Amino acid sequence: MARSSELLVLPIALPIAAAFLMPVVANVQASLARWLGIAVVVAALGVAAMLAVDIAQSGPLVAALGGFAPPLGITLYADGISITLLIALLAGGLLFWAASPGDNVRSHVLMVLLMGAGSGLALSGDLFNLFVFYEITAVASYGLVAGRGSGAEAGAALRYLIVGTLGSSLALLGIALVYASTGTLNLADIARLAPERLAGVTGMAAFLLLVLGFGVKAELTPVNTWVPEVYATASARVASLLAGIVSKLAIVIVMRIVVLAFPGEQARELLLVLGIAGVVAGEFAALGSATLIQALSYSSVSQLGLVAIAFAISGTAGVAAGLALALHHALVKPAFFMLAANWRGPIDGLAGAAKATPVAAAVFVFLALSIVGVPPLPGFWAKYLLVTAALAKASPLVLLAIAVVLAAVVVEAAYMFRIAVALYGQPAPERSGPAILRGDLARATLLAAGLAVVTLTAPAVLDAIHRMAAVASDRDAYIAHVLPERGARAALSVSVGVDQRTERSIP
Amino acid sequence: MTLSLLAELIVMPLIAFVVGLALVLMMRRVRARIERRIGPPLLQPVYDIVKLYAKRTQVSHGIMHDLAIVMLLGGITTSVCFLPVPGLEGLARQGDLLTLVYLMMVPMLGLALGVGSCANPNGSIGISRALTAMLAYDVPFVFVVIGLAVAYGTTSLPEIIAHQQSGGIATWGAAEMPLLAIAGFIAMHAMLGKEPFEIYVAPAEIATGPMAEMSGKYMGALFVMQSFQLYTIGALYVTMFLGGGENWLTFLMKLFAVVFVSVALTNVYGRYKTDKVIRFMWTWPTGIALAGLALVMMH
Amino acid sequence: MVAAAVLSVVVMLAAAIAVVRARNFLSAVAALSVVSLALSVLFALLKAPDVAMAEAAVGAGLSGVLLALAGYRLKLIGAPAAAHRAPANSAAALWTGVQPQPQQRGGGRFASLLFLAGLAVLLASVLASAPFGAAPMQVGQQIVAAAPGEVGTANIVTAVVLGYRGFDTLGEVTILFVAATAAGLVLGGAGITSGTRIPAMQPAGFILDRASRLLLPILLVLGAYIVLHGHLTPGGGFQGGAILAAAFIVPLLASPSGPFHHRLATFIEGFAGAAFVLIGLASLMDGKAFLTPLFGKGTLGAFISAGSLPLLYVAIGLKVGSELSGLLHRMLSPGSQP
Amino acid sequence: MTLPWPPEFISANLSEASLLGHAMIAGAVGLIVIGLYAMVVERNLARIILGLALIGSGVNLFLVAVGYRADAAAPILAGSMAPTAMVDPLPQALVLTSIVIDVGVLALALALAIRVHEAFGTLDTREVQRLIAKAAAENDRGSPPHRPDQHVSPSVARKEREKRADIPRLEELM
Amino acid sequence: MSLLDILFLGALAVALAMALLGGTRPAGVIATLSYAALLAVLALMEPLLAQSNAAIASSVKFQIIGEEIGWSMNGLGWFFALITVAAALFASWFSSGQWGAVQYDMRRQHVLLAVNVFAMLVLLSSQDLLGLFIGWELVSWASFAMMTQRGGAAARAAYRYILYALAGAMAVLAAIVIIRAHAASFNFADARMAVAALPSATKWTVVALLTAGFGVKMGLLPFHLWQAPAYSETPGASSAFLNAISARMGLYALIVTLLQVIGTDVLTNLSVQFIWLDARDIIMWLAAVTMVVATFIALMQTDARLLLTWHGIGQGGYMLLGVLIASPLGTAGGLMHVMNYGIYQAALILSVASVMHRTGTSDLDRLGGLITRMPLSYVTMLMGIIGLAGLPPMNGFVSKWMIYKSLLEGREPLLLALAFVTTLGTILSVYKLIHNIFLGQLRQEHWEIREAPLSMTVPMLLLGAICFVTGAMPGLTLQLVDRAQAAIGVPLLAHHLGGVTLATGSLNMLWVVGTMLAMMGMGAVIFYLLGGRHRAVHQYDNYAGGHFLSADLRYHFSHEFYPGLARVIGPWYRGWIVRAEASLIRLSDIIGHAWRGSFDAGITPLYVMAALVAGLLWVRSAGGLP
Repeated sequence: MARSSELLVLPIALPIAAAFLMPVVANVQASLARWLGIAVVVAALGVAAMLAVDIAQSGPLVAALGGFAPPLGITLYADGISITLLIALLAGGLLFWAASPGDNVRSHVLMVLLMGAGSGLALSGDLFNLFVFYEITAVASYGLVAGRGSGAEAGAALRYLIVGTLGSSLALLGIALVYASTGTLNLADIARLAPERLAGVTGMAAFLLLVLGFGVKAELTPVNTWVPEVYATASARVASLLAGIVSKLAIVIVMRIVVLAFPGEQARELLLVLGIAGVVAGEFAALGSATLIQALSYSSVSQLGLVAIAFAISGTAGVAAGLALALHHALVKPAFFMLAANWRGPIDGLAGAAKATPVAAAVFVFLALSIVGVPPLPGFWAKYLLVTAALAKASPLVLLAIAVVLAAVVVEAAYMFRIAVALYGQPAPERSGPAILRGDLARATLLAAGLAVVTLTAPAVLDAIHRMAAVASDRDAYIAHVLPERGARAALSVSVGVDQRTERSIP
Repeated sequence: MTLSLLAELIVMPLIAFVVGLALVLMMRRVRARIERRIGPPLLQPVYDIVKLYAKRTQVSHGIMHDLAIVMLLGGITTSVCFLPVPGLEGLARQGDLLTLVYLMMVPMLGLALGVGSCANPNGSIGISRALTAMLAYDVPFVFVVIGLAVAYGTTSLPEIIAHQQSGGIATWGAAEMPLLAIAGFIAMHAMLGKEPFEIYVAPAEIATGPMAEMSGKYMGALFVMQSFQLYTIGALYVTMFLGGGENWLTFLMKLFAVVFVSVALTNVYGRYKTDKVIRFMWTWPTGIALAGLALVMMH
Repeated sequence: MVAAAVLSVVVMLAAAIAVVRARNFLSAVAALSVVSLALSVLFALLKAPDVAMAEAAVGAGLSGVLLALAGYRLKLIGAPAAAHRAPANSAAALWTGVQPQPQQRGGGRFASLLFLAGLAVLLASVLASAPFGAAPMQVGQQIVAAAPGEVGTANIVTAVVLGYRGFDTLGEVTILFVAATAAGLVLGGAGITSGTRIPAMQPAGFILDRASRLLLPILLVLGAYIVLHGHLTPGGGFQGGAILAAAFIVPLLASPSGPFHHRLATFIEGFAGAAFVLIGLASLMDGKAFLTPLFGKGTLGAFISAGSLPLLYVAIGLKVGSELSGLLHRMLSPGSQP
Repeated sequence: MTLPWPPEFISANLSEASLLGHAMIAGAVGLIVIGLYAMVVERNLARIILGLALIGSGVNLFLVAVGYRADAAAPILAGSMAPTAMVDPLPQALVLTSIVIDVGVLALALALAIRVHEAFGTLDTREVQRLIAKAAAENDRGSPPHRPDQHVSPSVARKEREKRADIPRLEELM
Repeated sequence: MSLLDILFLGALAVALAMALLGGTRPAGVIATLSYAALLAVLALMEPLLAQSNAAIASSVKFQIIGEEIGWSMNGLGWFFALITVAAALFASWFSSGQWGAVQYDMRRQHVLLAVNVFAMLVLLSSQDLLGLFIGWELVSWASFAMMTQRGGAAARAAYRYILYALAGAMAVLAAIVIIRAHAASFNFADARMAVAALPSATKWTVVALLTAGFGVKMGLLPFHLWQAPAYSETPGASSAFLNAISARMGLYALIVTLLQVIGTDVLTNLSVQFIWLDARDIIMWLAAVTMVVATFIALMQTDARLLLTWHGIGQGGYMLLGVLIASPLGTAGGLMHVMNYGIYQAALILSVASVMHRTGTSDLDRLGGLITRMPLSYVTMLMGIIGLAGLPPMNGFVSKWMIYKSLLEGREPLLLALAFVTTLGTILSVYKLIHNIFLGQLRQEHWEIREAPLSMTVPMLLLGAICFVTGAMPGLTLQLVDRAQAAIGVPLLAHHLGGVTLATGSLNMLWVVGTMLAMMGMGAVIFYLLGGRHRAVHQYDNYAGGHFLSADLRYHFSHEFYPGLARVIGPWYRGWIVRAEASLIRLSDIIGHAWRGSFDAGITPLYVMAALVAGLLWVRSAGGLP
């Protein structure tokens, strides 16, 4: 079984290598570079699928890079959640390839790098390594948002970069504080030392900085001010990738940090406050928004707020609820953006869209029903998990969170169905409803079909999510996996032999 | 047992009709006396009805006009049947006070439908005022009925009479519940539709209101209804507050006494405006009835 | 040693304040370079020679040049901005020809100053909560002990950079590549619609032209040396690469229309990056973990030692050199080369 | 609420190491705060980018300061094999990466700033925000942004190509 | 394959059939026949439900995240299902003829009707709280779809409805999750035990949430604004269905939760500290006040459909009152009122629909005198309004009488007074309805209209006839009510065909109706035989007090029908709740605008600075000194 833990690095290394080679290949033949990029991502997806099968059978995979035993070198750790997000990222990337064939080869390079860095985010088990891949994802997304380089897109990318870089500096400061307290960067090692080293003021300050840092991409409250401007300006595919998948990677990192490094109540309280603020801000802002894209951007802020609330709840139930909400949002939001790309302009200008494109309107209503949480659609089960998980620990703040979550449903229905009613309204006599591009419609319908399949197999999917959450929320299992002979390792000062590999231990 | 009930079906209306005519005669006699004249002969009400029925030109405004009159007559006579009279209370056991209250509304609805189909705005205005007046006087009446039902613990009229007769005058409704008796009297007086609550006939303003299009046997039917109405309301008051009739003599004496007082009052007052009727009815009698109800609820 | 530290901190903070307060963008850039220099001195005092060199070469040097070129392109430096000159209300503005920065109202700035002072105190107390000078070195101690044996480099930082945390370095190189690509996309960009051609800078005088050509070989040798001795002495791929980039750019700064063959730069950049990953994959091929140092470690301190690490540093040196020079050149000449 | 100025902070022994430490932390916090001040107060995007660079340097300084050990040598084995007490090499590796990241991001920021300046002619954040919103609004009114990848009928594709003929095709330039 | 499965499959089959053949001519007939078939299946289920807690289980079961969801129909569900399918049958029968042909999209109406029926059957056979909630949401969304058919004003009314419904649903979700947190599983028995053990504060929250949640659908007081416009904007046949049964789903859910899960004993000893009211009293007073307010709002309406839908809200209050008394008489009265109301409300709505079909309007100020042209619709409306007003021959009187008696026995005089006042208000407003439409002067433009086609009048008349038959022989309905009462666990009421014999005053409708018919026969004899022959005259030939009338001057009184009453109770109509709702909407817009303003990437450094200061202060205060 040692064989597959080596493959863990491929979804990261292959795309990066291909990215380096693509400009050179492009000098030879432009479209060849694009196909190389896509081929590599498909290969990475294949590897990811293999790994998924392996993990499903026998638990998380650990790979020590450079052959150095975990606390020294960098380790990759892949459990159910990270592999699922990896597959979602790669599949989403292929589906929403943000660069069209005619574009400059650089856009394809950025896309391939986004895939590679995203895989790094999903798999890495080292705090600074996460920061590096987070930074690559950030820079790649600035490039993709800048897209064709028109004034507005460049402006939005620049303002997004300023917020992102400010966040990254804070994250780095947080990592410095964590290193100052624990002296190590490996997540398992930090988890082991966390109870006595990170519980104090330094630890909490580090957590605050890390949450603000990683919060930029995870659209958490004080640092999600870039969301409406970027999603309105960038192309729909970039917006889908950012809102749908990259934000989930970032929020899962925050979850890992909370579960492993800061298991105390104080950290969860902060995350809960940020989550509630995110939901309230997102919902109210979306209520009176003028255009569909604006409503969707604010709705994604509130959905991420919900995921943050879920992850702030200790125990497997919280993680399971958060994961369910995240995966549901990852499935629904890109489809919404595909529709929003064609339904631009003020909301009441969309009248007659249902007559012009009945399938698109039906897909919109189906997705709106799921995101509002109408049983038996998956959206309902996700919200149900959140409410039951939250209710298990009835502190006043959590009760406020439940009230906010339930009120959010009504507000969500308010703006989603204000749009739905507008879609089915009668158009002005001479104007017919807005048309929709075939490609976008196909993608939206594909995702809606995916949602339908999940609805039918809801029991199985929810059990799988529960299993993944159980693995992810178990700190001791994580430490045992990554640092198997922890006791012996600490005493032994020098590890012997260059080619010593870590056997993946059977849990 | 059904045979005696069937017999009652025939006897009760006749008694009611005869006593009703007598009451109408008394009413017109009292009015005459107050205006210092002798008043009509003994059989004047009978003559009026026969004259109206015998008219050759009978003007109808559509089938509904006719059916409404039938419904009117049917309704008033039904409510009469359910009033217990000394000796004949079998039928009264099948329905109770609540049923009776609702049965008394059926003729009102019948009259309304008939007048409506006459397509005369004066009639419609009259009916709208009649229904408003009904709403006005029924509110205190409802409190009175509830008070009574709670006090006696039953809504079956024969039981109520039995209760009142158990201890002579001391256990009469009026003695035990004076406030309810007063409020009941005011409400029932308004039910008669005479001054000061005669807003729906109002000859000066809306040309006798509902009766605008009624002539011949239609007017005759209204006369019959008036007589039945006097009898019903009088008998109901007697049953509720004056211990019903131990025998026919006492029953009739109480009946005539009640109607005499009510009729005497009508000739002294002018006419209230519509909203004045509502305001009056919803303040004084309702207040008294509520006080009575509170007293009843105490013990 | 403490006096030098306190002095350089004071200089650094003064320069930082100058960056913010400077009315003229060029003086701000200069101040920023001063901050970087003071910073590299501090790094040296903190016994981090590698970082000092990197900060000096990349921080003070390249970012200074980058900012200056950008300032030029943004018409914040030099070009007599005739069009939108606001009425110069102060002599300095008149003299430097740059309209005064539209500052916030006085009150707003005072409030933020006060607020920031509070933040400074809080931040200081939090950062001071970790004891200075007594780093727990939970992992650091093991690396210092194991590095010579396991990786065989004299410069332990290089052992960490390329050995223990080689994956980070791969990420870091990728970041530089991504930034360069994105900048290329935006600048070389298909999106250029507005035809504002910025007048090419006037060619420098004869002396500067000749002197810069003379500098080229010296810088090349220096850069190569630093790259090749990365595993022995402080410095390595990044610092050397920066110097190589400077080597190509200095003559171009002197004569902007000079030849710069982008195809070669892209070629070097691509292959150097790919080489780095391929070395990593090679160790993966024969069963070892990704990026495991290959070949024998050789004798410590010798030129040929520490297996494949020097090769990695060479790859990084070439990549950083070609990338930064390509980036600076694109900044230099508007929109001609993708 | 306790004083933000902890008492033992003042009475810390003013030994040589702790004084160096206080200087380093003062430097780091100073840089960060000044950078943040620049970003909050300034409205010109170029100046904000400078603020970013300052914050980055401040954080790097603190990161290296974390790895410092009093009276320990630099992590370079000078020929002689006897390893004396060394400073922590790990933060130095991290800062190396962080410095290169800062330069990369700085380069991209400046490229974007140039692009914004060329397109909008201004660098004031509020102006840029207004112009972005205006562009988004115009974009909304127009037909959905045309993307070549969706299968358009040949006639439409041909018409599209003529329209774009004036902009030099990038591939030819490469 | 239990009968319940057949029922579900049948409902789905109807939906499918309507989806395929909805547009064709015979669609209405097919729908009516299939609903009749469903009715037959329900009839087959009746003997199985005889025992007290018998239920017909469905073979469909779900096991999801550790929860068990199943469906089984007990007597209560069966009773409501009967009314639902019957209402659907009459609705599709009404739309099978000319009315359906002239509709904009009849296929969608048929499909949505079938989907609504299926959703209601799922709700009515829910076996546990989670199944109840899922069924509840399905019904809310199905009726939302049905309301948006006409677009424009209908879409806006439906949009307002779905927001109210979702707010209610979320309250319900909160309640069932609170219960689940303390119970072993979702099924009603465990829930009942858990609720009994809850602390009183949580009990109050659960009761408040459930009453508010399900009260929204029933239009209880603070949430009553949405129902009238939403139900009246729906096309005629569907509006009849919605009015007849859709609002009663709230009552079913309230019975299941308040009576079976929480139980009246828990409700009664949940008392408020200082005043003598307990939870049950509060809900009953809420229902009573809703009755009065809704009825007197109906009195003031000038559109026939709005008038009837406002009465729907009022009548809902009666049913809730009856059910909450929880005495055999009260529950039987409440449940019987559900059926009676369903019958005469459907008849009324269908007759208004036939008037609209012919004249094109339902505005009371633009109708009048239609009795001469549409006598059958007039007869249906007459029977309907007598039922709605609760006057003797019709069934409405029986159930109201039982509710009054139960209120009397439950010693609730003030509630009884409110009930009486509501009945009086109803009589006034229904007379205004029938007078303004059918009586008075016929308008010039309605001169040529004909009676509605047979396909519309037959179902209406049949409904009217059922009203009369179940009024005359209430025993028939009471047998069905017994099944529901047995399921609730309330002791059965001793009744016979004619009504109820109680020690404290009994009611025998056979004799009451018999006497009325006899007396009317006698009246007819007197009137027709004794009096002379009468001749009908033209509507213009009437007494105008010497005032000369020309044909074009419309000599008709219908606008502001009760001026005196309006002057007295006019000031009470200040519409506090409407203004509260409007200000809530304005407030949320303002907050929304403010939040959108805050999303500006430019001032993020300010946010970060503030967050850092706040965060670090929080860290220091919570974490103590370093």
